[in-house]
Amino acid sequence: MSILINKNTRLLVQGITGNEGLFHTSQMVEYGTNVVAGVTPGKGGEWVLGGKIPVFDTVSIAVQATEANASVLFVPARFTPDAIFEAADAGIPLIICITEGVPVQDMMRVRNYLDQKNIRLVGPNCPGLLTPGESKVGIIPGNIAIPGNIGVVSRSGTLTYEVLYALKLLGVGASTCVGIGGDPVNGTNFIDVLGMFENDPQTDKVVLIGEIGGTDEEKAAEFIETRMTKPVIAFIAGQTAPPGKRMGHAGAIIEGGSGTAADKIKALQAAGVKVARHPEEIPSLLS
Amino acid sequence: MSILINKNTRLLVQGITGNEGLFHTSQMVEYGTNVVAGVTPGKGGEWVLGGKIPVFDTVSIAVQATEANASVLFVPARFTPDAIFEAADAGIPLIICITEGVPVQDMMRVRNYLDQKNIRLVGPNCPGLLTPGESKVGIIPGNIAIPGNIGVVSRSGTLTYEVLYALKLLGVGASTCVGIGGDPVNGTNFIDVLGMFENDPQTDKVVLIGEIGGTDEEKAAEFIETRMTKPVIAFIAGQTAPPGKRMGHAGAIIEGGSGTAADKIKALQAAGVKVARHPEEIPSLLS
Amino acid sequence: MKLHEYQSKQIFAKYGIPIPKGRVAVTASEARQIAEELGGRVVVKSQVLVGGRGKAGGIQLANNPEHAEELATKILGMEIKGLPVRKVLVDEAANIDQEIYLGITTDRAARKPVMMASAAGGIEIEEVARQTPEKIIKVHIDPLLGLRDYQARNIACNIDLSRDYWRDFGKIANGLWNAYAATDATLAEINPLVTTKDKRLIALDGKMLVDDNAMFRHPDLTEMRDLDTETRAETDARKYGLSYIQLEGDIGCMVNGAGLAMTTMDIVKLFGGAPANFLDIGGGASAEKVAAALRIILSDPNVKAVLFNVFGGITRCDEVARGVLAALDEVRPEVPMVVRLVGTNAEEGRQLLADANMITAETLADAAQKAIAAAKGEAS
Amino acid sequence: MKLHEYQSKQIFAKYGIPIPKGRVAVTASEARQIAEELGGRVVVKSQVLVGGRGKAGGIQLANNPEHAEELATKILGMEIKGLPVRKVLVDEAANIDQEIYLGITTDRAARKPVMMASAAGGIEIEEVARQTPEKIIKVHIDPLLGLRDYQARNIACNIDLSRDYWRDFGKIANGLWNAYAATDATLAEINPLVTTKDKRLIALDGKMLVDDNAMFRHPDLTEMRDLDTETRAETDARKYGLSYIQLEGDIGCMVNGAGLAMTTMDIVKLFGGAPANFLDIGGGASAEKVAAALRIILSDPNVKAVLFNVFGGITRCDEVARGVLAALDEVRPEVPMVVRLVGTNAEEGRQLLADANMITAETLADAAQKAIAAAKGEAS
Repeated sequence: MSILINKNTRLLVQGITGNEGLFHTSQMVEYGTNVVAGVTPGKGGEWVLGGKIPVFDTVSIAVQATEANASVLFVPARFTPDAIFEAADAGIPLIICITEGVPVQDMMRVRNYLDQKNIRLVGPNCPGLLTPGESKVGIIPGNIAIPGNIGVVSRSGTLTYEVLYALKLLGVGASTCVGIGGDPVNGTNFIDVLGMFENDPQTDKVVLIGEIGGTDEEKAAEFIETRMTKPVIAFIAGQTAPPGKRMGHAGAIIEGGSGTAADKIKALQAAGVKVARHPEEIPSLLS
Repeated sequence: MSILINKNTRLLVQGITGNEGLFHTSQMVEYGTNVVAGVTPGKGGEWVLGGKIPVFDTVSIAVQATEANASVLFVPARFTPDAIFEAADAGIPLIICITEGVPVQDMMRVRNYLDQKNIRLVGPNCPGLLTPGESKVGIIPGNIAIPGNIGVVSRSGTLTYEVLYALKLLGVGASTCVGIGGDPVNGTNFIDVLGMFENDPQTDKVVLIGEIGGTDEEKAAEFIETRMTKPVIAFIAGQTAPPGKRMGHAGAIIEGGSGTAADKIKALQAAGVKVARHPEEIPSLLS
Repeated sequence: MKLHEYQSKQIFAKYGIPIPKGRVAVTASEARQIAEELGGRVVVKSQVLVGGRGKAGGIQLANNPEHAEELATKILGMEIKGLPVRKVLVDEAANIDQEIYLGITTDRAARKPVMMASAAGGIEIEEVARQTPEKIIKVHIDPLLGLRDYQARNIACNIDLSRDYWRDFGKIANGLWNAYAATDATLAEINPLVTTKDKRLIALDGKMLVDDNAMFRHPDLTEMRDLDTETRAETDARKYGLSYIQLEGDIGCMVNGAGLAMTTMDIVKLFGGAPANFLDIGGGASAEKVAAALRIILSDPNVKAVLFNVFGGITRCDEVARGVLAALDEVRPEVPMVVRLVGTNAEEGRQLLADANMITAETLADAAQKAIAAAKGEAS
Repeated sequence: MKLHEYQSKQIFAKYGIPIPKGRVAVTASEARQIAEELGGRVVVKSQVLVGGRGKAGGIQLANNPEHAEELATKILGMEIKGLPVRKVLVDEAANIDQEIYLGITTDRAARKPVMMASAAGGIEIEEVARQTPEKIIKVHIDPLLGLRDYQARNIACNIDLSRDYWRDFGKIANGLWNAYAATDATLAEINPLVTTKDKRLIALDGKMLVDDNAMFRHPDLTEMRDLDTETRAETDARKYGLSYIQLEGDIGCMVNGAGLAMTTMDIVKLFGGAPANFLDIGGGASAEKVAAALRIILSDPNVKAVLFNVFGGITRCDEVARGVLAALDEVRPEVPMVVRLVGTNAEEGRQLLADANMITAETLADAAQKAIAAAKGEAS
């Protein structure tokens, strides 16, 4: 078992013929992910990766032809909202958006629309999903994690890899790793994923990786305290970030004096969560 | 029992200080409807009908002050969408819109929004609701109907009065009469109301009054055949209407050759519905 | 409200849809002048608010300015389905490759706008819709999100449009949506949208219907209304907020509410009579409005009797009665009148009319039968 | 991207929000001339992208043109929180009655825009928010429907605004929503929105933040960027799509990903060091981008060691290594470098750097400790 993706995931890649799309599709295929189709408008009828994967003009046709049940997006930011609407409209229930730089007002409209349709979006500006040994959707390097019983959920990208890698070095594996992305408005937040891990039989413990900005970690703390039985270990990035300075992620802006690392750590500790001082300390807190 | 409104309905009147609003509010109060408040922006603090009903500036304040649980709208067409959004946002679960002349594109946006919020709108361009002996919401004259076991649902206004009056002359009463309005896009359609009557213990038989245009009657026929146990008697207006001519109601345009009275009558008869040749024939078909 | 082809295409152009070069002429010499300006072959198109112009000979191809003048003379002298042609559009002729249909209208059942397209565009599109409905592609548009680029792409794909045209087709579809949304249209249609030998997409013909209820926010559209195509009675009716349609019979009907008005016509027919018109005096009718309605009905020389049928809801019967009396004072009709007033303030209304020598009825059936008898000159 | 007060107010005016008459001056004599044109008392306001201008003396009232020139001279010579004042806005002075706060921003938790208002507007609004949050009215806006009239009315009602102002307030609230939506703002704020003795509502001060990610559809806003207020390093960083913020320490950090970059800073601090900067090279960094990043880091004279920490996901380690080599070729740094490459194509990347005499580390903790030691001049 795992959450969101597994061996039965039939993946569509939107923007498959771009540089990033092609590179990461080859990585996903190499990992064993069942990539059934790609979409690039105007390139329908082509095949990529040495003729292994067909390319379609529209998601609708791709779904009819291949019964894809998840889609990952490597499309430029300005086309991303439309690509998400297209996937949703074609009936794809799980959309993973890797693209960064999507305007926040676009994302508010997208999220508002998807909520009406009951469609799960992960991202944007996220590294995607990895269920080690089964399926990799997105850009998390496959070789840094092994199958196991730890659920990992993170707002960050490369920081997540650090944690997976630190676990692997000690022989600890992950059930599923979910990168939810650091943008101010995104599709899936901590409590969505915590709830899935709580219900997943393969997951015994959860690692949560947060960062400064917003109140998602504070909400997660409340959820953990009231709704979770499985232990959660956390790390919060940005303890040395000067207040009010923008740190590259829109999500890393400290809003009106709240949302500091200290606030988040305090809330999590109050909920019984062990908080690591640095990522490589996480494995020791898991045992 | 009855549907939608009864003695416990606490009614708010939006646009209460206008001519129509005031006139019909006095009629509703006289009938015994529990009108708890009115709203007219800029007139909060006034009282109408000899100091019996307080007027508020906003629906939100009116609901807080009076616990209104239904609202009826007598506001000009151009302000109607906003008034509906305001009522919905203030948590009113039942909105009855009497106003005619609301642009159809406005109504598409309104309906789309209300569907997300699970709020019931009746109308626009409708005469409202009457549960004889209990509550009257809208403009149906109270003295033309008596309490009874016949559910009445109609796309028309004054034609509905004809039917209620014809029933009354023969001593037959109504459980609730629902005027759904004749606009192309409205809040409640035939099958919504038929489903409510099917579940209402007081209602034994149903009278459905349709007219040319659209496919609501055809859908009702299908619903009646597959989902209803109670007998339904119907009348369809517009049998002599020349095809393609506009008859004042946007709903009365014959669309692309379908939606004629003959089509509708055929569909209803195929579903086992007795169809009257004229409104005054309905009572004889009920027995 | 219907817009002329040239008006619809002007609106399309405003939203970035390519249309042929051309202008409207009201005289044949103007048509010639436009043809001279355009050069080459031109199409002379009658501008009347009715379908089937081509079949009626109202759209013709001219080889040169002289020919254009000649054709314009002919077309400006025509009547198409009873409507006189007062304007022609002179457009440059296109070198047509393929004819596509593209339109947006309201899907009542889905409560959403729907964009429809077909590779089999042109004058037979309704035939296509009837016989091979699978050749019409339908895409619903979320009224809050609007048409999305991927939807236009889906359409282009499904009508097998060559990829070379996708970008332009996307702009045109988007332009049509914007035109529809911005004008509160109930229909916005390009038929045909053509591809040309020189690889362009052009909206050759266009049609728009705009929502009468939304005119308050479109003063520019209100000015586009073509009064020439309305009868005097229809213009008068619109002025007073009445719905009036003249028919062939001899019993004038004045009713409040469209449903009851249609029912009144139906029942007149059912009992063997023939209604002279549909007339809905609407809700909240004032005395002035009712008087106007009566004048409009009596302006039809076929009318041999008038049937008033008013069931008072919004409209109070005393108001209606006062309107009738005011109108009687002014119009002094010589045909018999049958009146049926029921509902709010009905007694006051009946009392007001009691002395006016009118035939009264209790039931609808009774009223219809009395009106039919009165029209035949039989005493009631 | 932050907009200046005068830029924000120009945008407000475009959307129908009343602003005081006034113009920007870059010299004191210009300020005098503007004051002469306006007549009466004027306010001379420093235009710097930082809060607390008033408290720093950067906003002052002038009684006449001479006084305005005098004040402008003083203010144009000031630095506020380290930022030199290069422009002043000269506005006519308002006769203030009441000060209101009105703003729109993104509510991340609700995933919707939120309009906030308070009768207690003015410079102490953040204090009001902290101490009496009930005095701040919050109304969420549906991102697809936009601000509705009733919502503006609810706000006017809840801040106890006199009814005389409701109509104008509604227009202003609607204008602010339109300005926010049309410019892809993340913040649009009027503080204070004042009522005047002559019963008008005027936006006296304004602030807007616009979404850097949305600049592709706002070329007009891109032109508004004030390069004067950026350091050279920051401008360079933006040009290459890097996020760079200079800090006080001595260990230059170059990391891919904001989260990992913050973590790298955190761990440097945890082991007793001090980071010299935040620098995120972002995803898919090219050699050129990495070289630029290195140049930027080394332009800070405080830097005594550089810590490269790259975990390859989107960014491939071989690309990063090539960037480092290209930069080394060009910059020839004299400070020691600690490198940690893990992830996609890490081996190729490490091999490329193997001959470049760099300190390598396996774990993050190890890398941080080696960098601290290197900065102290200790051999590793």
